[in-house]
Amino acid sequence: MRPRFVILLVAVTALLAIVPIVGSPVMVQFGISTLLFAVLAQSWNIIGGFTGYPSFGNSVFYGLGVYGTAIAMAKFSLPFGVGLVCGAILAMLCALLIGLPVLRLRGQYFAIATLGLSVAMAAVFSNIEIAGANIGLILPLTRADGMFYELSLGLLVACVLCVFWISRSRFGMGLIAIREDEHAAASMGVNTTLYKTMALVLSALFTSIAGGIHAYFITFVDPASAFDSTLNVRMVIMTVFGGPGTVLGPVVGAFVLSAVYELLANWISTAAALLFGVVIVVAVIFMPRGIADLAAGIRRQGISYLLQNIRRYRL
Amino acid sequence: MNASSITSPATGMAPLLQTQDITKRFQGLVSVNHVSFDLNDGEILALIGPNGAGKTTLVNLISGTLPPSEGELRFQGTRIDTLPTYRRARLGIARTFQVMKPFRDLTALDNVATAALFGQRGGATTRQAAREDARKWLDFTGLGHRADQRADALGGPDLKRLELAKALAQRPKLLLLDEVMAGLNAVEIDEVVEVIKQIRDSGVTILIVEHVMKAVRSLADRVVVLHHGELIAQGNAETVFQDPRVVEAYLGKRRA
Amino acid sequence: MRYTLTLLAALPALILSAATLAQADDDVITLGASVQQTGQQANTGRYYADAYKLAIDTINAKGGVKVGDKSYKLALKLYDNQSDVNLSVRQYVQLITADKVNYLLGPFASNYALDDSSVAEKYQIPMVQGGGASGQIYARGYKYVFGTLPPAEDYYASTIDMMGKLDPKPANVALISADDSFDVSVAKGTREHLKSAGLNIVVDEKFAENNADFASILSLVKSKTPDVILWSGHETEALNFIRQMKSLDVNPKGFYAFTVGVPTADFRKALGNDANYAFGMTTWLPTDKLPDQWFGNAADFAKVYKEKFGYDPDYHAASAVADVETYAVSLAKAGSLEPPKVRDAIAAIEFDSLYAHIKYGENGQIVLPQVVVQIQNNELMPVYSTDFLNKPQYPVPAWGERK
Amino acid sequence: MLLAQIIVNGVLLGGLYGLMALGMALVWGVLNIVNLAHGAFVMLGGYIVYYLFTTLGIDPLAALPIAMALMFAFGYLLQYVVLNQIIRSAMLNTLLITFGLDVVLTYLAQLGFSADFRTIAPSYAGANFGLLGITVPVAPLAAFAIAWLLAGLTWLLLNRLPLGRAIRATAQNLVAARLYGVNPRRLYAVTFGIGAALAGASGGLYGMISHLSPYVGAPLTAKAFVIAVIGGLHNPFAVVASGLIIGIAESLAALYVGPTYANVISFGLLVLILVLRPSRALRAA
Repeated sequence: MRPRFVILLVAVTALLAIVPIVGSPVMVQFGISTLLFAVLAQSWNIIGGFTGYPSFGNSVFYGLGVYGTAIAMAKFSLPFGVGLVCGAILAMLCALLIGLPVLRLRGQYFAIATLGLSVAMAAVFSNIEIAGANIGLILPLTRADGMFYELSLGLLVACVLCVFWISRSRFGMGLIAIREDEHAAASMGVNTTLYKTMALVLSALFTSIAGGIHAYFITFVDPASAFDSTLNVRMVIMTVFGGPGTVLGPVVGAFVLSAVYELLANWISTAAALLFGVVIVVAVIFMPRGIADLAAGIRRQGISYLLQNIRRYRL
Repeated sequence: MNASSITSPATGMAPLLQTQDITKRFQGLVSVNHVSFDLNDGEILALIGPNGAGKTTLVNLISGTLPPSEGELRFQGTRIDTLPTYRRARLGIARTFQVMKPFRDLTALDNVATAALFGQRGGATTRQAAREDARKWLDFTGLGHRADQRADALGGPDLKRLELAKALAQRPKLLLLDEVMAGLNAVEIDEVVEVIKQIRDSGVTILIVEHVMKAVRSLADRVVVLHHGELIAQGNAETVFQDPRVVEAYLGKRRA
Repeated sequence: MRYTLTLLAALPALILSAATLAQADDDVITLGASVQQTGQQANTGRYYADAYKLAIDTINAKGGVKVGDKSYKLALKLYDNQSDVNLSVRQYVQLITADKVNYLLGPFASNYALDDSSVAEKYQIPMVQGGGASGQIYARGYKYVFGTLPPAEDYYASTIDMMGKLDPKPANVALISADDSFDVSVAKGTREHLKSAGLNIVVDEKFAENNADFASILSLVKSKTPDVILWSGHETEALNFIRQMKSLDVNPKGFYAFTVGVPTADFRKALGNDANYAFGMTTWLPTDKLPDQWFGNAADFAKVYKEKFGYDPDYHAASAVADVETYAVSLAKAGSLEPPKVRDAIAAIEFDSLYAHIKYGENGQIVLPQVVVQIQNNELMPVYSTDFLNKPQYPVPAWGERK
Repeated sequence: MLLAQIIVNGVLLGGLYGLMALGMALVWGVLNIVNLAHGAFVMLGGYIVYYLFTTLGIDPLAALPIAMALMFAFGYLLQYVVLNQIIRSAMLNTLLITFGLDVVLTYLAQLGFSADFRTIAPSYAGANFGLLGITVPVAPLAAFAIAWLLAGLTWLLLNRLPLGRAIRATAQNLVAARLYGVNPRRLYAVTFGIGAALAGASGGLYGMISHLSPYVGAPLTAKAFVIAVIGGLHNPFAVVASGLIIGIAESLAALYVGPTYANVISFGLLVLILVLRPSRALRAA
């Protein structure tokens, strides 16, 4: 990686870090949600983008992070940090347990099996007493949005560094090999079962911490919002939009889509959903490999890149 | 009819790979039927037979892509038939695939570098070192000039070379080559034959599945013939090609 | 190429900072709200959007609000949260910090109110909301949150009270509720009310939210032959429940009642004649017995509302008007625009509105009796509050015996 | 008796589920598109029947073929103009674009039809008859019969007509499809159109049994998805049959385990089948 680029990234991070000091509360608010979305997309990228397993079970890890934190804080009056750890452990254990059977499935079948698990988990949590059943749990109100923002930013930085490491490491090459061809990867010496499970566990770790931060930030959790499978759909969309299997693609995807959604929602209000849908459709047609590839393609061949994409993927 | 285990007549050493009564059934269909043979250290063994004889299945059984229904596999004297695929690769068994399996999204260089990072124990540990290894193997297989192209931009012959380079980058003790010459022209075949000889000379034992008889004759120390999943003949190339059962297997095939 | 990426990443932040320029007008008091104008909850969300607008226009037309000796006009800053809870939270922060609205009105539904009221409390800006009834909203000791829907736990109190005076007196009850926060609270409270009234619960089932199939529950109910079905959930589910009651020929001996749907015109229209005989509840009816300083009375309000928006208001709309009027009344009382003073004024006020007699309890929530209503010959009839208001059609005839 | 009633409920409900999944399975199996807008198609079909019934007074059952024809045209155009442009890119992209379409269609439906709830209520919608002490509702029974009828027609189309053979060949291999002398773009559009038409038919029936609003689509997509996986993607009868399995399982679960677990049961069943039959799962890889 070129040093100038590293400096630029550090500068951007520093700029992001001072938002709570110089920016408006609305920006902080928007920032928290966007940074957490970026974490979710980036975590999904580990299992979905690098390993090629389109997980719809990441909303389970998110929900476990939410509930792990909420139960620890609301029921046992433990501090926030301990809550986060509880949530993360819960989610990683779950990834380990469901990973072993479910990671034997490929493609769409893996997707649907994990979707099934997320539905089941929501039902389980809406029936257990310690999770407040359906009434939900209430967390203490904190006036510290700056802290939530910096935590989210810190988590995102950690997550991006982790993915950067993956992209450069033997582990990451193994994951990519699994994505490209699992049989070839195994016959080449990649311990596919271990690698896949590790990828899912890592993905669960970051996803659940994001969930925990959001739980404390929003102060109220119930099963419907914690195990929301449309959240998982958004993780996928942001990642695919930005460029799956790249280091910065999912982050950029999350930033751009969140900004588009937010601006549309606040400027043109009720027609926002329509335009959001149109943006996605147009994006898939003109940049099917994500923003990351779009940037490279435009630089390489200018505007004809867009048309070339259509020629390449149409029937 | 099934030859039992034979120790190497050439060297007298323990064989590198022993297959013993190895059998594979698919829902009642027997694809490989009680096959036993040895593969000696440093030799090239050709596995031939008509289409559907079970050659690729046998390669899959040795590499671990499929589990055997019956029988034993020994590599350097230890049982490997219960080991998962990746453990066998770590012990030093590498293979190419007849239906090629390149990593399409990666460059040729990264394809081979990934193999260099894994493969037999004790290889490259950093991506940098792996890429250096990979460049060496790409040059060796004549693909050096296309190192930075994505695999999905390569044509058939180049993909064959890529498969070979990936297998070599794993620094194998035993190399399983599944029809690496299919679809190549005469000049390209001669090139590959030369490359394989060089590999053998560097001390790698090779099992080669091949339809190109010219190549088999010039390469194989010994030949094993499969027909309908059964081992019908083995020995040096000239003897085997004159075996009436082998002739019948091929001619019968042709008549049908 | 990567530089472009980073620029793209920084862009939204720049745009947002430009978009958040504050504006404040001297003699205008702005109320802010984010409600569901599109998405899943849009069907009920529209009552709030429309009623807020109508109430503010009407108050302005009558001279606005006098605070101290200065007159102010009211204004509304309204966002569509697209039925997305997290977006609604951000929009409330935006309302407070960027749009600098003076005070807040609420969204629809308990789960939205739960999250959004935390924003109000965080910034210590009063929020009067008429869309969330769950007791959870008021169980947190918040100082700045007030509500005009009565507690979920007591929704069936008046219905159960009425059951004691019916002839023949029902004895066995089937209780069916959705599994979300609000309906679970309703079921919990109802169970206690039934117990103290000495009634038997023969079926007690919970169904999953957004469920469309009640065949199993209905078959079970049919086999237990209860006298009464008390049902709690959402409008679409109530609609499916009634349609499937008919097609499976389920006939409780006494009657069946719903927490939602029955007072809503859209609901009655969708069901047609099948809506008849269903019991329901409302905190509000458009009668001329509810006088109002700005609209005259509730009946007049309903007329104006229908003319303006093309559909009949129900208690959601009336409750939303009461929220706006709460500000109009308390601002005059407070004599100041300072949020803490206004907050104290809201806690202390008592006035008559087209919705009800408004007085907030210690925890911020209003206490109101539910009026039991029944659809009789396609008309909504009030039946019972503390005593019978009209004669109920009781017992309800079986599906096969209706004309 | 209760048990028998519950099973009848489940069977009738399952027929409609199966019909919903039929179109999704066809499109998925042939075009490799997991259509997240499938539920929105069901919703649109429902509204078409609703308006034909309420404004023109056409009996809902008679309106079904009209709705199917309109939905076919809609699906054909959508595939021809939009989806054919990206059909060869990664599977996730088709997921993404159909998600976008779902958002757009749902929004347009709210604009055009308002968020009001609608029901398709002909005189026979709530009718029922008793049979051996079991109450059999008429509308779900009709839906059940129509589901099998359409499954049969789909089967005939795929297995007995040249067009169907071309469609099946396309599912295997695009090059083979060209041998049938059919333009693959049109063939894809026709297949997607048939999928949309089947969705439209199930929408009309759904409106008769349940209700319509612009937002009914998403949960129906999920349901159809599950059933398509369980039934496999290649045999219409197996799809409808797996609808029945889900219908019965959910009905029994609602009674004996608790209605909140109905979804857990259907998805649990799905995961179980997937994990126990990995061969099928691997084939799709």
